[in-house]
Amino acid sequence: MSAARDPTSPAAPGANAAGLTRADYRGAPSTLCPGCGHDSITNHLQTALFEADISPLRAAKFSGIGCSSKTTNYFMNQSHGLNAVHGRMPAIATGALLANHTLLGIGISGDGDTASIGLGHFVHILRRNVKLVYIIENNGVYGLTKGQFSATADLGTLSKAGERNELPAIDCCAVSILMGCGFVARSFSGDRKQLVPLLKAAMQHRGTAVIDVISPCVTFNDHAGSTRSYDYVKAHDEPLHEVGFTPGCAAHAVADDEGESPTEVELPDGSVIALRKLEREHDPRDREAALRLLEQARQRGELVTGLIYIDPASRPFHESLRLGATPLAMLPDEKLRPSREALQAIMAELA
Amino acid sequence: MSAARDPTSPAAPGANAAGLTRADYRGAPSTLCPGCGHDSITNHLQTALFEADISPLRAAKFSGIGCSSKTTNYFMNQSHGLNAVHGRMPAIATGALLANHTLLGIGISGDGDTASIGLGHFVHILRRNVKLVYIIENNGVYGLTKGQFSATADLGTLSKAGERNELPAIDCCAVSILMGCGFVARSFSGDRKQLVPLLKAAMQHRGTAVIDVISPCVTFNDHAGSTRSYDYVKAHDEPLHEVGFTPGCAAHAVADDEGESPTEVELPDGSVIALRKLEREHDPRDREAALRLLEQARQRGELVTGLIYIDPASRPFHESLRLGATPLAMLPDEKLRPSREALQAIMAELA
Amino acid sequence: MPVNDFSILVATVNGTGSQTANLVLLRSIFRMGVPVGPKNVFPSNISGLPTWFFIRVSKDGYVARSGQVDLLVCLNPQTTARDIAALRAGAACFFEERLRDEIPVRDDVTFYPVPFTDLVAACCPVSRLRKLVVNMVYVGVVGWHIGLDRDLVRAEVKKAFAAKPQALDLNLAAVETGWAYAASNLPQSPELRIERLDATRDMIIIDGNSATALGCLFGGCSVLTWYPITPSTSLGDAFESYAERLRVDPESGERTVAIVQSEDELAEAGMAIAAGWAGARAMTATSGPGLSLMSELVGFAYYAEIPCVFVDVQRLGPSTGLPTRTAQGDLLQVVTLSHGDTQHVVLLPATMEECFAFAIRAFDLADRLQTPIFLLLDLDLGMNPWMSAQLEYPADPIDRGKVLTAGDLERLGGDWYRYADPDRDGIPYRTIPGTPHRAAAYFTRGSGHSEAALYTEDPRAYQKVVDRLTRKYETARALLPPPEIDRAPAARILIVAYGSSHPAVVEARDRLRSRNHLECSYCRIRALPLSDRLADLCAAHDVVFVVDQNRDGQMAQLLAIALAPSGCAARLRSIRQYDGWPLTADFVAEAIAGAAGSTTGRSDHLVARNREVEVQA
Amino acid sequence: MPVNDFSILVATVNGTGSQTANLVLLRSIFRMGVPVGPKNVFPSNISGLPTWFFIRVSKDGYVARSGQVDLLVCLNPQTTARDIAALRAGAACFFEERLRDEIPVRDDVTFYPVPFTDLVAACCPVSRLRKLVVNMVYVGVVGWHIGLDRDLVRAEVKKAFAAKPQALDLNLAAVETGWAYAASNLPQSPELRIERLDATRDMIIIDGNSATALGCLFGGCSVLTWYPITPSTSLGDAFESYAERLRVDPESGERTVAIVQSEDELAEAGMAIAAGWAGARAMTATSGPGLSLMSELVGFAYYAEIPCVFVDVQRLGPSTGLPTRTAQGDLLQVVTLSHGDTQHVVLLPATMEECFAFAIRAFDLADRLQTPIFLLLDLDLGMNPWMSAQLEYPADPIDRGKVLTAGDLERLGGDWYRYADPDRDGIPYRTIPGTPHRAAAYFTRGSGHSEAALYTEDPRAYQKVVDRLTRKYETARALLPPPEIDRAPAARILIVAYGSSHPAVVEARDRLRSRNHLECSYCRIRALPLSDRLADLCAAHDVVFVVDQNRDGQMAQLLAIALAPSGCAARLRSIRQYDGWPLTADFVAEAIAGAAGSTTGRSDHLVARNREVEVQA
Ligand SMILES: Cc1ncc(C[n+]2csc(CCOP(=O)(O)OP(=O)(O)O)c2C)c(N)n1
Ligand SMILES: Cc1ncc(C[n+]2csc(CCOP(=O)(O)OP(=O)(O)O)c2C)c(N)n1
Ligand code: SF4
Ligand code: SF4
Ligand SMILES: [Mg+2]
Ligand SMILES: [Mg+2]
Repeated sequence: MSAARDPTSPAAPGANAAGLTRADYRGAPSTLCPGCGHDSITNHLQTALFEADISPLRAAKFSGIGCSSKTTNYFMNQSHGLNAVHGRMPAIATGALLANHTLLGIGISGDGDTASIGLGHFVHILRRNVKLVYIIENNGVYGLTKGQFSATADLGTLSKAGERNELPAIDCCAVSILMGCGFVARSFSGDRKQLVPLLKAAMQHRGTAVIDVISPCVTFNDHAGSTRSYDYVKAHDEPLHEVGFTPGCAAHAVADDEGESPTEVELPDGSVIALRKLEREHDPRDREAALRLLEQARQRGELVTGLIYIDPASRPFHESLRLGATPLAMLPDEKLRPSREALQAIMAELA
Repeated sequence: MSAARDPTSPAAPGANAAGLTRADYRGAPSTLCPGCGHDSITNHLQTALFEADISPLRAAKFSGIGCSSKTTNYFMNQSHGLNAVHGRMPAIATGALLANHTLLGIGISGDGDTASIGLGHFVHILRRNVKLVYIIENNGVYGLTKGQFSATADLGTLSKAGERNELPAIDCCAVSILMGCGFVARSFSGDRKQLVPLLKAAMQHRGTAVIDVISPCVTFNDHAGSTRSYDYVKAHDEPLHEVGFTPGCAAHAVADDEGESPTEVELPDGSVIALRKLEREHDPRDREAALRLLEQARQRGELVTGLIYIDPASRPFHESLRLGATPLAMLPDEKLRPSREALQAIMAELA
Repeated sequence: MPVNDFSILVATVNGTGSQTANLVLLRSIFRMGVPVGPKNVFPSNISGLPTWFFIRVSKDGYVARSGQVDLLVCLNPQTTARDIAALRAGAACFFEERLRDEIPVRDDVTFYPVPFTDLVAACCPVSRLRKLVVNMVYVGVVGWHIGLDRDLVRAEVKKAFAAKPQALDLNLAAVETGWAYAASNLPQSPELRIERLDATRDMIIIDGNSATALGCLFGGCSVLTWYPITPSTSLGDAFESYAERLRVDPESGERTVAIVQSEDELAEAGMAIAAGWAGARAMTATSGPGLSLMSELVGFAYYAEIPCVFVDVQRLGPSTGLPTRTAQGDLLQVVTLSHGDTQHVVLLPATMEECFAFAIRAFDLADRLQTPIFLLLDLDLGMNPWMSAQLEYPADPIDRGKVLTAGDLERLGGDWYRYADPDRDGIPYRTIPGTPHRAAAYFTRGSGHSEAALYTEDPRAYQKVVDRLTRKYETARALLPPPEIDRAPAARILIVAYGSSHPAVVEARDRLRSRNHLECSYCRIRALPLSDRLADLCAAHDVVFVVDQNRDGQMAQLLAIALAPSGCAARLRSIRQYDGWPLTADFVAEAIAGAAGSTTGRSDHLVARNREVEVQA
Repeated sequence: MPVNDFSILVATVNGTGSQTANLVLLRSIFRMGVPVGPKNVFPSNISGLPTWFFIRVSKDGYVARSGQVDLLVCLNPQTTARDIAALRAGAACFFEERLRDEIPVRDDVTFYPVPFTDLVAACCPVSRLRKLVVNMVYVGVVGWHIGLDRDLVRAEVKKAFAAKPQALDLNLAAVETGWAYAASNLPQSPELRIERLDATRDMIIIDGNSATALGCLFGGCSVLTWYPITPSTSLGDAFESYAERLRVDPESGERTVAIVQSEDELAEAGMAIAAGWAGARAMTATSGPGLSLMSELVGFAYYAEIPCVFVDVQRLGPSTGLPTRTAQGDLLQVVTLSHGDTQHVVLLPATMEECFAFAIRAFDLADRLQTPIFLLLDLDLGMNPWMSAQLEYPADPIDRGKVLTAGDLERLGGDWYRYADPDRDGIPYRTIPGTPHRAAAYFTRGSGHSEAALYTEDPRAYQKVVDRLTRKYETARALLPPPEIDRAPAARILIVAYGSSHPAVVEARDRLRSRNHLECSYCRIRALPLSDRLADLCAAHDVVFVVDQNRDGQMAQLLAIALAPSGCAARLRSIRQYDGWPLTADFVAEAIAGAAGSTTGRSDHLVARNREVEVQA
């Protein structure tokens, strides 16, 4: 359907290992407001996909409804995309990846989509541990319906019209950890350096990988008094570490000449996430510590970003279900329909 | 409609301060299986309501669908009951208590009702902090549909047919704390001594008071290999403290002659919850500690019971909404319909 | 002579704040006593996509979309070509002078280049604001061109910025700049002129969502639950801001209404229903997708007999569809919403007065009938500004229906059944939780229950209650606003329509009469279940054209069911428009003239034309 | 002569394990070659409420509920009085001897006291198990009384306990104890006798949920998502256990099917739809409340054109209703499920063979039509055991519909439009995610889209797609199982029915013919949209009785819409049974005989009797 460059043709200059250029990861032009944080995330995601040598033909994109959810249309238009209804992205992604667990699934949702109407599905995909990169584009408001507070809006933050939010925020990272998610990160749409390696690492994770990306809404939530404005987020962002990601086992991403050696987390495929500590000590493999970190950050009004929790050993849903190597969607008819004899045997029992 | 004793008639022998006897707190006969944990909870609840001198005419009962949800019919049949659809109890309770925040709201739900289909509403009632006693009758299965695992079933627990549960459990207490709930307790249907005072304290709490009561399903989840059988629960129950509850400020519930003096939590109305420590130190006013307690219990496979977290200062939803003393449902017509002049003024502006 | 009879189109990009300017233009014409019919057609994003604002000026008071444009303010390069191509021959087009090269040539259109960019730069020093302020420049240009009263325009600008005084001067200056430029450089229109009339005296301009919100507040609504969704969001917004004014005790700050933004539509419906159960006058507002999500709970409210008002502001399409386009596509869904046997009461307002009055009535009906009441608007009705007579203060007091108080219960000796039918009208009595009487309580459930509100699986006890619900639905039929019927003498044709189709039908009837010499009777349906009077009315005509703004002829289907026993269902012809744009008189008139023209006198030979086809399942 | 022609009722309390005993009794009769029509009527809790198991024995092969009881096993004190009162004069009643004083006196019934408690104590040493084992005692008593073949009964007990060998001896002993007691103490029935026939050769006994589950598995289903809900839960259970046998690689243990218990019905629908989108043969099974919750997502699947199979096993009532009672109340809801304009394809099986074959067909239709396919069962069909011919292996290969592979795309030069209509049948082409071709991808959305699957707000581009959907629905009409029509020569009456009403209608026709000398044609509808052939068929009869197991005559309403153009909608009469009990031939025959008796020859004078009334909206 698309007239995009044939990825099987000889590699263009600047091509990655998949034979594609950065431009091959583009999608339709964005219709979001100029300056919207979501567009930056799209951009970083394209970079990460390109750098990770992802084949668009083996990826699928999922989203709900919202400005954020529109963005699956704005990258990798050689991938199938399923932009469903409001709040059901996790269910949709689960279903599609049941049918084909060999696809790289990328799910994009908003804070309204995930933490209000979709909260139940969000929690349950985490329990199931479906292999999916789950990106929450978190602006604290419902952008597409014009700026109402979402459930991740901080207690006491002010709306554009000056109203105070009277309800406590849902911390999607804390929820994720509690629900047994094995890859939980928080980042900021403006932090390319941190977000790109996190995205690449998330793609290698064997289960659901949640990245809660603070992504300011310039139209409805970028004013003084908001805790999701660019200014506020920049002022309160407390990165935990510098993140490096090395696919396979080649080299370390964070240069070695910076003194103290980084914490390294090895993924089952041999990839390594290297975390060079900044201000504070945090071992993302310690679940109790991760929950404590978030609770303390909440009390202090800080926004800690980085890889908060990781359990590389987590078992993906398709393994719990004992699906074989061939995706269900690709099974030949003879595997789908049992034999005539099998039916006869059952009939004999029922006679 | 009911022919029950008139509570305004002279007090019967054994009557409480509301002039009612224990029998006045009964409901329709139970249709649950003999030995079901839910029936014990109903029983303890009747005791607590009686001892707390609750007027049934000023209470309302809410539930979803399930064996557990049926139990609102089995106590206090002089109270209105709203037994709605599956999973929506929190929303239903919120709506009714918006209309009349002076009612004592008692919500009863199952683990399927709350942690599967109703999870979103559960989380959001906690954020809103609607004044409601929220009892989860937690048996780890869907009783009424014949024993499927619920989302609170422990990882690795076995079904009656011997299947293993492959998904991690949702800890409703941990979720409650995370969502800002100001009264979070866990108990066991068989522990009258602990559950009755917890229920009485919950009725005095100003916001949502969650009590997650482990309540074995004798028909589908009381076998060896289940972590919700009577035997298993009794063996793994780790009560945090002895709980005493004193309404108003009269006397201490836990006798003083037992040595070490108890931790006392005072509620805004002057009631006191006295907690006499058993094995371990736990201050239920410390949110971080409460989360840690649950996380450690999870790691150890323990079932800690007692008052896990309390924040007596929490502000109920009707106050956030700035509702007046008269319930909305009782407003006279002249408060409901603005004046003719008010309409004229608006018309003039639109002309 | 197009004086006081033409259409203006302002084509811009959304997110540029042109709506305020358009309203100033609109209201200035209106204040000159000339009827206006505005339509705002906008995209489903926040900024950067095409948006069109139509102002129909009609001395005859026709307010349907006209489908013809005589004056274009062409400020959106994305749609310039299309917008100009669609102009009527002889039309005028104002455009940004700098984009001269991109304007397609049309000999039959008068082009007026205007240096908008320069003009706004001159009057607005802050460059960041120019995108917004430029809109007031075209107000000045057009105002001068069509001969508006400059003082009236100024007054409307002041009114628009009453709450933002810091912006007032800037915007006034922009209008003046445009006006001055036009006065010196452009001619006044020879024919597209506004001349003072007296056709809007005592009228107001309001949108249907605001009129409905006001109706709800004057109807005594005390609980509103909602979840944002276009096009119902602005109903919640209007409710909230009017409530702030009408329902807050100025001293204590205490509210007599609770407004809750819920976590989703399931909670929204659940909260509203339970609030109704507990005695509040409760409502919720949503659109199609939300309605679908509410299905299960609506069935609960129906069966448990709980009063609650549901407003559905319809938008186009199945699924997400086109959220910013209009349709009447939820009709079939609403009337039997939820599984099992359910039948709902639906109100179908067509005017601002009806939005207001039916909203009030909805709360009375909900309490009286103890059932969900659906108020069906659509985006056209709800979000467009409409000219209207002033909304009238309700004549009748609030009706809380059959509620037993403690005193009543005492008198009855506590002897009552929640789901019985003592009055033989299908409507039972209820009590409010908290009623201080030992016999007040009953248990409400969505599972099988007897007249005594006890759980039952007994087939007779179960059936007794659901049969009573049928009886109640019959009672409802008689309580609802009757169809508005205008029989033309000797007419063989009957037009049936509802909701926002009304103005197009009114105009189409006049047109059919004057141009095609076709007299048509008109029946405007205002509620479901359908009135008993329809069978006779249809029987008295040879052909019945049913106008639906949906693909499947949903009202035609409901009529087919209702007319089946009468034997005249074969007279039904369905006319349907479902592309999301407000209905035009042209569409209706052409469909009827076309079908009627081909008739040989026997109604069953009428062949559907165009987008109308036979009624089918 | 009631030999091989009578009805047995076992009245017990649920949770006491009587189902196994009842099935042994049932299957023993069946194995003697005598047709059986069992109905299990059970309560909505887990233990302690009344449950009734009816076994109709009918040499003529009538399997509808008979409404008459000739032999009662009376083991539930709660319902004893009612159960005995309902017995036919001349019936036999077995009861617990100890409860003699509580048995109401009836002279026209033969009472057989049996010391069940003592008998079970004698044969079952573990007192905890006696509650269960006592059921096999009545199997022995009744078996002897009606003349069953003792070896056959033994064989059936062995079969029933094949998986629980430890319980076998105990249960065999219980049967023998009952048998021995009866043989020594009670007479054999003079008339309620089973005599060997040859009317069940090559037949099976199965329930509709199992037959459907098998159909799904042989239809190639690879993803089942579900959420427990009566009466569809047992479909999921059957699917799971058959899948364990048919779809697991015995060596690797790998599955060729994914079964997911979802968190709710929204997720259930979302997962199944997305699995269909990604190329699986996907399905879900639910009942009314779940269906309501799925509304929004079903509309999405309709508009985005995603194949998926939805099984709805209907239960009684709006809301929670009576979850363990049967009804056909979701029909109107399903056919236009979701907001906006939607039209769904519905299959209506009436027999076990159709449950199996239509399930297979549903997957082919879903893939072929790229739309949700609804398979409507009801509790009667789904949960009751039914006698049936053996299920036949599908003759046709699996049809995956219009899927473009990488090779196809290469051939097309990548030139294709997801939502176009190259074949003019309304059905577009699709690709499966993961297809290794650069032009394979398209973007799926529930918002407005063009033929090229691009976002659009353009009225024409939008309308083009939804108009094609109408065309596709027409294509579907022709692909569906046609109605099964049996025209009686010269009949003036046509009976229309569907689903589980079938056996009652078959019997009622015979009865009307023999007793009332009324010939009736019969049209059994097997799918929606309705076949084009109905109009002519109805036109060929004076009166059309439509049998619905719902209060509102839902199929009659759909027929009213479909027949409107033909002018014969006035011939429709609605017959409705909606108390939750399976339909009886009596009910149908009496309604028709009553109405036909009062006719003067003109069809419009037929007056509805009893529970049937005129069709109305
Ligand atoms: C069922 C349903 N309810 C409501 C809506 C309206 N709606 C569209 S987007 C949205 C909220 C989006 O907020 P969020 O997920 O935070 O995304 P953002 O626009 O902020 O990126 C809502 C409520 C809808 N489309 N569907
Ligand atoms: C919408 C909907 N889906 C499914 C059901 C079927 N159902 C009834 S109860 C129940 C689960 C109850 O489990 P839980 O809440 O744990 O209660 P328990 O019976 O274990 O006390 C389900 C799935 C229903 N009634 N409604
Ligand atoms: S409204 Fe906010 S979230 Fe939406 S596109 Fe604009 S800036 Fe982004
Ligand atoms: S099935 Fe389980 S939960 Fe339900 S009543 Fe019986 S024991 Fe209790
Ligand atoms: Mg957002
Ligand atoms: Mg449970």
